[in-house]
Amino acid sequence: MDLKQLYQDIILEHGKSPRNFGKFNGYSHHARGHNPLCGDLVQIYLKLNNEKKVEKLTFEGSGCAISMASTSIMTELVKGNSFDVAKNIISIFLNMIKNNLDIKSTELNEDQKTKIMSLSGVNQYPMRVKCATLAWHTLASAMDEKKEEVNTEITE
Amino acid sequence: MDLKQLYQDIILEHGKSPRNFGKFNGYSHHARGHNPLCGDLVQIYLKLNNEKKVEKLTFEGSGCAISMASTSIMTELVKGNSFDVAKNIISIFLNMIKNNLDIKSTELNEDQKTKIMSLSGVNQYPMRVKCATLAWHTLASAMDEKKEEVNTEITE
Amino acid sequence: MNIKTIKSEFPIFSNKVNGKTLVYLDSSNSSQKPKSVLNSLDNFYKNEFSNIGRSIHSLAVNATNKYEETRMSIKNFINASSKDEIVFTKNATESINLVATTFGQQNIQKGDEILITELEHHSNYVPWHYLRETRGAVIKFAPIDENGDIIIDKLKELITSKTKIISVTHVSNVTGTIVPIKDIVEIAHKRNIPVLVDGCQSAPHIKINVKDLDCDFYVISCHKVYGPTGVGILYAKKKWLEKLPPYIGGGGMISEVKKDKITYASVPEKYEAGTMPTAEVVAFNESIKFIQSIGIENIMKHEKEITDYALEKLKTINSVNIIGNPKNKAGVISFTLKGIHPHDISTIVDEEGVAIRAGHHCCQILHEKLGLAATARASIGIYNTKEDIDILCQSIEKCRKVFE
Amino acid sequence: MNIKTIKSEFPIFSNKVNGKTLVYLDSSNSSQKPKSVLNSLDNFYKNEFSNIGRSIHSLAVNATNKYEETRMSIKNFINASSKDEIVFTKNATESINLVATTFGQQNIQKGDEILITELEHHSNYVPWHYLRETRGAVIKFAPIDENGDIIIDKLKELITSKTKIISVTHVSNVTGTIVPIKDIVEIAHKRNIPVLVDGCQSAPHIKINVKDLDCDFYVISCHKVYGPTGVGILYAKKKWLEKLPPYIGGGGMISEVKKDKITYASVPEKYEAGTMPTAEVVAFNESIKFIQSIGIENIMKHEKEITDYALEKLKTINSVNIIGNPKNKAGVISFTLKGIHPHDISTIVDEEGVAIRAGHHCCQILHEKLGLAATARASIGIYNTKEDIDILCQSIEKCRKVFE
Ligand SMILES: Cc1ncc(COP(=O)(O)O)c(C=O)c1O
Ligand SMILES: Cc1ncc(COP(=O)(O)O)c(C=O)c1O
Repeated sequence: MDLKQLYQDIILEHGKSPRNFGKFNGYSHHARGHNPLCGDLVQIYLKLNNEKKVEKLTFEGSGCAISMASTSIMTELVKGNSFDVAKNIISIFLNMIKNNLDIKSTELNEDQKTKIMSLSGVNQYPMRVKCATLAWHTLASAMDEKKEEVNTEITE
Repeated sequence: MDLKQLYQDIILEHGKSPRNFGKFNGYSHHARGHNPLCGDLVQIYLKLNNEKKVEKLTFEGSGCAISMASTSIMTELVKGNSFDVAKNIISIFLNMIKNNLDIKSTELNEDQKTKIMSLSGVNQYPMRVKCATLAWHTLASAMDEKKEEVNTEITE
Repeated sequence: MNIKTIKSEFPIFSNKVNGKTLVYLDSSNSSQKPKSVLNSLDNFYKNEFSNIGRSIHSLAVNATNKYEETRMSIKNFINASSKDEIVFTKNATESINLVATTFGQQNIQKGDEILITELEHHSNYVPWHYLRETRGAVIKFAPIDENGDIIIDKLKELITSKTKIISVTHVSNVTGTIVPIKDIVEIAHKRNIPVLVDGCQSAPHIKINVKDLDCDFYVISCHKVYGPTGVGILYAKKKWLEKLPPYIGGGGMISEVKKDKITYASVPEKYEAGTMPTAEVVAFNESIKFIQSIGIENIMKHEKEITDYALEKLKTINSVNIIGNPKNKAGVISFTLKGIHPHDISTIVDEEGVAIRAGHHCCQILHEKLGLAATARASIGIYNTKEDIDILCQSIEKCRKVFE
Repeated sequence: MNIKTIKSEFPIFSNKVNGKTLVYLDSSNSSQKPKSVLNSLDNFYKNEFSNIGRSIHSLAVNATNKYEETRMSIKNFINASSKDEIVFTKNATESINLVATTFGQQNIQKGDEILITELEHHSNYVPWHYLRETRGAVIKFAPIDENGDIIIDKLKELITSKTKIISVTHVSNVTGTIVPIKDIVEIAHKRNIPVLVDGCQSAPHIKINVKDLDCDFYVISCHKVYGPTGVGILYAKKKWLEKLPPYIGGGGMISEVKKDKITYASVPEKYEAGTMPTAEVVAFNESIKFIQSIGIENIMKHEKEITDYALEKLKTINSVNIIGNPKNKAGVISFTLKGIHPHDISTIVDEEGVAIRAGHHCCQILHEKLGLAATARASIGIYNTKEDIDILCQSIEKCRKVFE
C-alpha cells in the first residue's frame, strides 16, 4: 500500500476545490446517494438536452477527500458527453476500481485517462472503495431515473 | 467417583420394587413434581390425621433408579411421623445431599440413618442430585399446600 | 480415508475421561473441534483481532474480509445463489426465531396455520408457539408412523388454504430419520407455502444443496458442524430477506438514523445487529474446509458404516430397544434398555468414558408420542470408530450387570 | 502497576501493522484479549468441550459447572444480588432487544413514552424504535448541552405519566461522558419508572455496582471487556426476569412442552434458548479475573492519566477540535481536524500502525446534533501508554502534511 498513490496531488486538489459544486435550476435528472458507514451524502443534478447529451452536471454533498475528488473528477469527465458515452465512462471507472483494470477505452483521451487513473490507488484500500464509487453509482441511478436513494451497502 | 456408592444394593432394590407406590383415596394433601431435564414426573399423596401425623404417604410416577429409590425410601422414612418430624427429616435429607453432611439427628434410628445415608453417594454426581431430591421437594410442597408444581429447575 | 488420522486432528481425544479413553457419542448435541478450527480462533485473536464493518484501519479491513470469506464458503457449502443469502446468528434457535418472528409479523393473522411435525426439536416449535400466543396462529403437527417417518400423505391432508408456512427438520435428532425435504417443498410450493428446514442434524453429515431442495429457509448450528460455539446460520432466499422486516435492532443493521425515522441496511447486514461473533465466524471457515478436505460423500459413507455396525451390535444385546426404524437413517441412535432408566445408563457408561445423552433431547412431543419420558442416545460423528461402538456395547452390558 | 507487563499479556502487540508497531486506540469498538482468555478458550475446546445443561456425562457436567462459574463471577463483578440475575446473550445489542421486546409486550401501549437521550448508540435506540412501529410508542430524547452532558433538568421535564421506561448509556462512546446514573435512577424510581443502563463503555473502565445504582437492567458486551466475541450480558432485577415473558424460544428454556401448551424454565434459563456460546462464556471468566488482578481502581487511574495526557497533547495541535467536554470523562476522545475528513485521517494514521475509528460510531443522532457527518475517535484501553498517544499525535501531524 502506498499513501502517495491514494492521495495524489490531483486528488487533493479536487478534494479541496471540487468542480461543478452546487445545485442548479432546470435539471432533468436527480439522485441521492448515501454511505451508511461514514454518513456521507451526495446529490447529483443533471441536465440531459434534446440530443440526449449531458449538458450540465453538478453535485452537492460532503465527504472525505477521496469521495469529493472522485465526484468532482466524475463531473468533469462526464459533462458534455452523450448519454451512452457517459454510461460507458461510468462502467469504465467502476470496472477499474473493482477489478483493478487498466483503462483501454478509446472513448477517453489521454488527459481523461490520467484523471480517471488518479483514482485507481483506491484499489489498495478496500474500505475506501465506497468513498470513490458512491457518486458514480448515484449518477448512474439519476440517469436511469431510479427513485430509490443509492446506498453503498447495496451497490457492491 | 464410585459407581458402587451410587448404586448400592438398597437403592437398586427400592428402585426395582418401590414401596408405597400408587394413589389412594382420601388423601388430604397432594403435589406434583417435575424434572424438565429428563422429563420425570412424580405425584405425592399424603394423609395427615387429626393429630397432624402422616398416616399414609404414597407416590406415583416414573423415573430413574435414583429417583424411584429416593422416593420409595422417603415414604418409608416419613410415614408414621408427626408433621414437624416429617419436615425435619426432609431438611436433614436435603442438607445431606446439598452440603455433603453426616447425619447426626436424634430423630432417626440407626436403620433410618442407614437408609437415608444410602442416598448420599448422589453427592458425587451433580447431574443426578435432582433425581434424588425431586420427591422430597414435592413432599414439602404438598405439606405446605402449595399449588404450583415443583420444578427441579427452580428448587435448587 | 483413515479415521485414525482424522481422529488425531481432534485434540480432545488425547484426554482421559474418568481414567478412560473418551468415547464421544454425543455429536448430535455438539461436535468436537479439529485443531485447524482452534488454531484459526487462536490465531485470529492473537494476531488479527478487530471488530468488523465499522472501523477502516488495517486490522478491521482484514477482519471484515475474513468474516466475509466464511460467508462465501458457506454459500458454496450449501449451494446458495448468493452470499447475501447467508445471515449469521448466534445459533440455529435464533435463526428459527428470526424467521418465525419476522415472517409472523408480516404474514400470520388469527386462525392462520403453521404446519410442523411430531419430530421437531423444541427450537422448531417454541418460536411458532409464540405466534400462537401473540397472533392467534394454529399449529398443526404432521404425524409420524411407528418407524419414525413422517406420513407424507397425512402432512398433505393437513395443508389448508390457511397454511402459511411449513417448518420441518431435515434429520431427526432422536430417530435419525432423514426427511424427504424435496417432496415436502414440492407439495408446499404447489400451494405457494414457504418451507423452513431445520438443518441442525444434517449439516455435518449429509450433502446440503439448498438450490436443489428449493426450500425458502435453512438453518444450521455451527457448533454441531465441527465449529465454535456462538454461531448459527440462517440461509434464506434473497426475496425473503429483502421482504421481511428486520429482527434484532442496533448498530450495523441501519442505513440512516433520524429522531423520527430509521432506515435499514441491505441484506444480509440488515439481520446482523451489534458486534457479531467475529472470531468464531472466521474460525468456522476452517470447519467447512475440514469437511471439504475429507469430502462429504466420504463422511456419509463412514458414518453409515459405523451406524450400521452399531445398530447390528446393539440388536444383539438382549433388552435393547432401538427407537424408530426410518427408511433413511442418519447416525443418531436412540434406545432404551428394559428396566433401566436412560439417566442410569448414561451415568454408568460415563464411568467407562462413554459420553451419550439421556433425556428427551428437546423433543417432548416425540417422546410423548413414543410413550417414553426419556431415551438414551448415541450419535455418530466423523471421528467415531467401530471400537467406540464396541466399548459402548460393553458398557451397556455393564449397566445390565449393575441392575441384575 | 507496570503497563509494559500488562501490555505483554496481550499477544497482538507483538505484531506489526503496516510494518509499524500496533498502536491500538479502538478499544471502544472492541478490546484486545489477554493470553489467559485465549488460553482458556483453547484449553476448553481442546480438553473439556461439551454442550452444557443437557447431557449428564462427565464432560457436560464439568462444562456446565464452568459456565455457571462465569455467571457467578459476573454477579460478583457488578454486585448483583443473585447469579440468577445474570443472563447470557450474544451481545449488548441483543440484551437491549430482549428487554425492549419483552418489556414492550407487557407494558407499552399506544401513546406510551420511552425516554432515551441524544447520546445513545443505535443499539439503544433501534430496539425502542421497533416499539414505536409496532405498538405506537413515543420516543423522547433527553438533550445534551454543548459539553456533551445530559441536561438532567430537561430529562426530568420530559418525564410524564406516560413514561414507561428510561434507557440511557452509562458512558458515551463518542464524548466519553460519564452519565450520573444514580441521579437518573432516583428521579425515575420516584415515579416508578424502570431504568435500563447501557454499560458497554463502562464495564471495562469504571467500577460497576448495580445494587448501588439500583438500576433495573444493565447490559454489557463481553468483547469490549477483554473477552471473546459472541457473548453479551443482561443484568436484570430478578422480579423483572420472572415477570417478563420469554424472548428467544427453543431448547433449554422450557419446562414442559405439550402439543397445546408450553411452560418455561425458571430464570435465568428462561432467557437462554438454544446452545449458548459455551466456550466463550467460560473464557470470559478469565477476563474478569484479569481485570480483578489489576484492580478496577488502578485501571481507572491509569486510563485517566493517559486520557488527560492525550487531551493535553491533542489540544496543542493546531486545527484539532475535540468533541465534548463533559464533567466526567472516560477514555473516549472524538475529534475532528480542520479541512480533513475523519476517513482520510483514519487511513493516513493507519499507515503508521495507529488504529482509530472514523465515522458516526453508531451515534447518528448525536452527530446530527453536532452538525457533523463523522468524527475520528481514539479510545483508550488498559494497554495504552503515553507513547501510543505520542505516535497518534505524530501521525495526525502527518495528516496535516499530506493535506497541506
Ligand atoms: C454505548 C454502546 N452501546 C451499545 C453497543 C453495542 O454493543 P455490541 O455491538 O457488542 O452489541 C456499543 C458498541 O458497539 C456501544 O459502544
Ligand atoms: C434438530 C435440531 N434443531 C435445532 C437445534 C437447536 O440448535 P442450537 O441449540 O444450536 O440452537 C438442535 C440442537 O440442539 C437440533 O438437534
